[in-house]
Amino acid sequence: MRREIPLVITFVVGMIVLLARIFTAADGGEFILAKWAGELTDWVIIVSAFAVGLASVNLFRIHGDIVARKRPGWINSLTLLAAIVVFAVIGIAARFGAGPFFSELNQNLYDSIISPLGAAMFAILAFYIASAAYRAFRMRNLEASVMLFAAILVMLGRAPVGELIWNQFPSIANWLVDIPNTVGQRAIMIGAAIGGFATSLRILLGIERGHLGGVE
Amino acid sequence: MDWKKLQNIDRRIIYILLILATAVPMIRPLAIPLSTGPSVHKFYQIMDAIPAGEKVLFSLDYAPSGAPDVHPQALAVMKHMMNKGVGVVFISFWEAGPMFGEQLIRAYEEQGYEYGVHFANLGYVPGGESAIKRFGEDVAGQVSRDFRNNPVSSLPIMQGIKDTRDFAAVICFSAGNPGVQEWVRQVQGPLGINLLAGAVTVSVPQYMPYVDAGQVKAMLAGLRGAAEYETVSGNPGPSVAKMDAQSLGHLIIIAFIIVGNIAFFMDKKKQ
Amino acid sequence: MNISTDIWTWIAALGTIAMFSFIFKENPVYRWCEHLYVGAAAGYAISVNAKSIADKAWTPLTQDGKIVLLIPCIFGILLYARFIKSIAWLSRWPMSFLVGVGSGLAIFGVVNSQLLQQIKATLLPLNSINNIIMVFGVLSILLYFFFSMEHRGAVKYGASVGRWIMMITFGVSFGNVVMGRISLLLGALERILGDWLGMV
Amino acid sequence: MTIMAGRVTFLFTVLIMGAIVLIGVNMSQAGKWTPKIRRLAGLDAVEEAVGRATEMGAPVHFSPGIGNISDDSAPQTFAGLEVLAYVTELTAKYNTEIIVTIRQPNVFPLAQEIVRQSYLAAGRPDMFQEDTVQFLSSEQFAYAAGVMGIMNRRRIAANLMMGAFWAESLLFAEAGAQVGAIQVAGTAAMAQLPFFVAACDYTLIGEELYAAGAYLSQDKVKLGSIGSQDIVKGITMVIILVGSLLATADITIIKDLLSK
Repeated sequence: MRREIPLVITFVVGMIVLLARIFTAADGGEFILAKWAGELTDWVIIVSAFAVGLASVNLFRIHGDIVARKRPGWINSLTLLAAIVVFAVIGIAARFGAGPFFSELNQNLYDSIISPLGAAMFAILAFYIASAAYRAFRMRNLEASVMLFAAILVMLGRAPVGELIWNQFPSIANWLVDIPNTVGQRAIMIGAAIGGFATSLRILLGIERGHLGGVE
Repeated sequence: MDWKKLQNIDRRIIYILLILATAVPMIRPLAIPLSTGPSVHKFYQIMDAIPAGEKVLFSLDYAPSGAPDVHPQALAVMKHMMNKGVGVVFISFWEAGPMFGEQLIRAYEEQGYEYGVHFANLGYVPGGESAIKRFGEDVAGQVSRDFRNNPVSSLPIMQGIKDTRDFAAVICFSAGNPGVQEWVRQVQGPLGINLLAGAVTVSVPQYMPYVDAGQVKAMLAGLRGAAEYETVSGNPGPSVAKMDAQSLGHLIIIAFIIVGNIAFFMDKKKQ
Repeated sequence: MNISTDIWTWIAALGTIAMFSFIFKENPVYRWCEHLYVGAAAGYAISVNAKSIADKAWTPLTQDGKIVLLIPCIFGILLYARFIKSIAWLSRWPMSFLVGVGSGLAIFGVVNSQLLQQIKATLLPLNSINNIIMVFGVLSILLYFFFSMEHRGAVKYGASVGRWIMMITFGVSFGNVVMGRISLLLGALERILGDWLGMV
Repeated sequence: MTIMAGRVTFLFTVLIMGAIVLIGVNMSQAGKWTPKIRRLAGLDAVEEAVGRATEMGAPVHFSPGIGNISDDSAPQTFAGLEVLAYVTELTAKYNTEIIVTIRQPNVFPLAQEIVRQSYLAAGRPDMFQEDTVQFLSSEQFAYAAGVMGIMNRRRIAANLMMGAFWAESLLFAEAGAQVGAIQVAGTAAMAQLPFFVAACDYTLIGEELYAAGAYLSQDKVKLGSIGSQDIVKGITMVIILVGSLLATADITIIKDLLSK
């Protein structure tokens, strides 16, 4: 029982979702499988919502422990825990209609903390793309050199200043993006699709069980 | 010279130079000439041919993370539409979208343009692809109150709008999914709307097939697309200034690659 | 210069600078902001998900009598069974549910849009240099991905051509996104130089 | 009930590929066919990385990516978790700490269970701690900020990233390089491969990620599956070659079949 039921659940819901994308009602009306598949995707949202609570328990345990034992950096952990509580309470108040004060505060907190900190982390990529290029693009061997020249040609073709140097850079860059780039993307995608299919199939059919953490 | 050391140059020097190379031209633009591509010209011509008094729909499908690449496009097209007297309606299928709609409106409200007449923000509709489909077929049926909580039926700009075919053009400013692909699949295909796209740079190759097939009439590509649009419409603005920063940023990175390789070869020769 | 007087703008600008400081050196200010950010995002996620449980499960269950929604709610609660040793095994039910939906969706997604569409797009008439590069390029890379045979002889030659083409692809993609990434930096600089300091 | 327009080929493709994979797996399990996997430098590097972490007395960081288990990115996440099981046993053997960071709440219980079981299998259940598997944040860049902080403060010696990644790929790879960690990455996310290739010591490209579990565990089911995948690839190559030759002669029969 303990082993079989999870495998049956996986198989049944997986097949419903898959078959709903292949078959349809003969008369063009509403199709029962499509309805169930839609229902199941809603269920995923619900179950995932519960999982957020579970994962948050982990945050509370790890950082609660640090605060309780006054380990180094406990002030940071305390900040983290306080932020969870404050954002959760204000967010819930705002979302469940506690009035415009909470809605506005929630929006301001999002706009001035979560959103700019996220944008700043994302923007760090500009620095890292520069240092990665500096470190990695050395003509160590043929492969590395090919990669380096392709990257430089495309950069010169994209920046307005490239055109000032030589007006053919943009068309070279376009060709590189359209042809060799597409070739690589396509082939890697085909290979990965075959691998992804086999992995999903083994799980769907219960041949692979490791993802459930082994068998007790 | 110590070539080894130059090969492993402190990366912080790269970072500081990159900040300088991008911040300085933002404060003092250099006006490096910018050529404009056929795709942007086509985009401009389509938008410019829309007569005053008509309305267009902006689907603002991006979040703060992708905004630096896409929002400037919306700004540039918005300016063009306001100058022409074409009404703009905003909708979003991303939670953060309506905030950008408000940002676009703010400057014009200060100049005396009127909410509900020249523009309206219909807010966010959850539900991704299926929401886009339903909204495409029945605008008023999906959104009864706008982002500012006015009944949509009370807005003068929304009079006579039943489905998305009633807009002279629909422009999806998109940083991913749901976005251009969903608009093509669910609305452009079935209804044949006049669909244009503003895309983040990374998505451009992915959307090219739709442009080739004519499902997307024209596309702006990233920040450069915005800068070209500003140039074509004769109002060089913030995006054009940013292109100077782009040029210097690219040059700095290329210069570092070259320096790194010189150091690499000189070091090898010495050994 | 025209420095902002809005407190939220100040918070956003100082937060941006704190995050940027990481690239120079991990430091106490970054560490504090990192913890604040992780906590804030977690709290925000809790509120968003509480709302979706209310909208997607509770309201339809209690108001429209949609009893079937009890199943996902029970699944959701079973996730917590792992904290009680004797019934911990029950927490595998919701996991196998999620995994089932995922593998069903993935089979459709990868086979339809990645495999079939990409194969179809590669069936080109061999009448131009570009098309020939396209077809034989794809074939040589696929050759590289053969795992169950050693790369020897003609296979080795074909597979190494495949590797070179992949390297060009990576170089091109790398160069192609530099502009997008610098745009992000410009967006953050605008927040500091423009919104906050009023210099732009 | 009828087949949707344009899905006939899809149905037959799934049936044929499914049959090939199942036959391969069965033959391999029965010992009739044992495909051997060629050497993959990136995977040999995994053991090297764990070994170096042991020498330096510093922890190993592992991320199964930021994809979910209930959408299109699921197969990559599963492949990453397969590698996690192997790496955990390896760290148990070497008595080295592993830190697993998680972005998806759904993936968190799975990863925790896998690590717990792997420690058990290696006879070291005592090594499992509450903070071995850490959920950080479901917000992409908050997760990234947390991971970068951990890599720096814990001075990790090895950084293993296997699964579906988005823009944070380069953030991790550069932050890892900054602390001098050996880095092995694997992903089928096309857009991120260039950054891993440029910034990591070894990168598993696309399908190599799916071969990783089989290569590391030498499990018969997985090996049979890899062998079958090669057969499917061979058939694909023939279809592409014949299809293009026919297209050159203006015969579009294969292309039309694929559109059915």
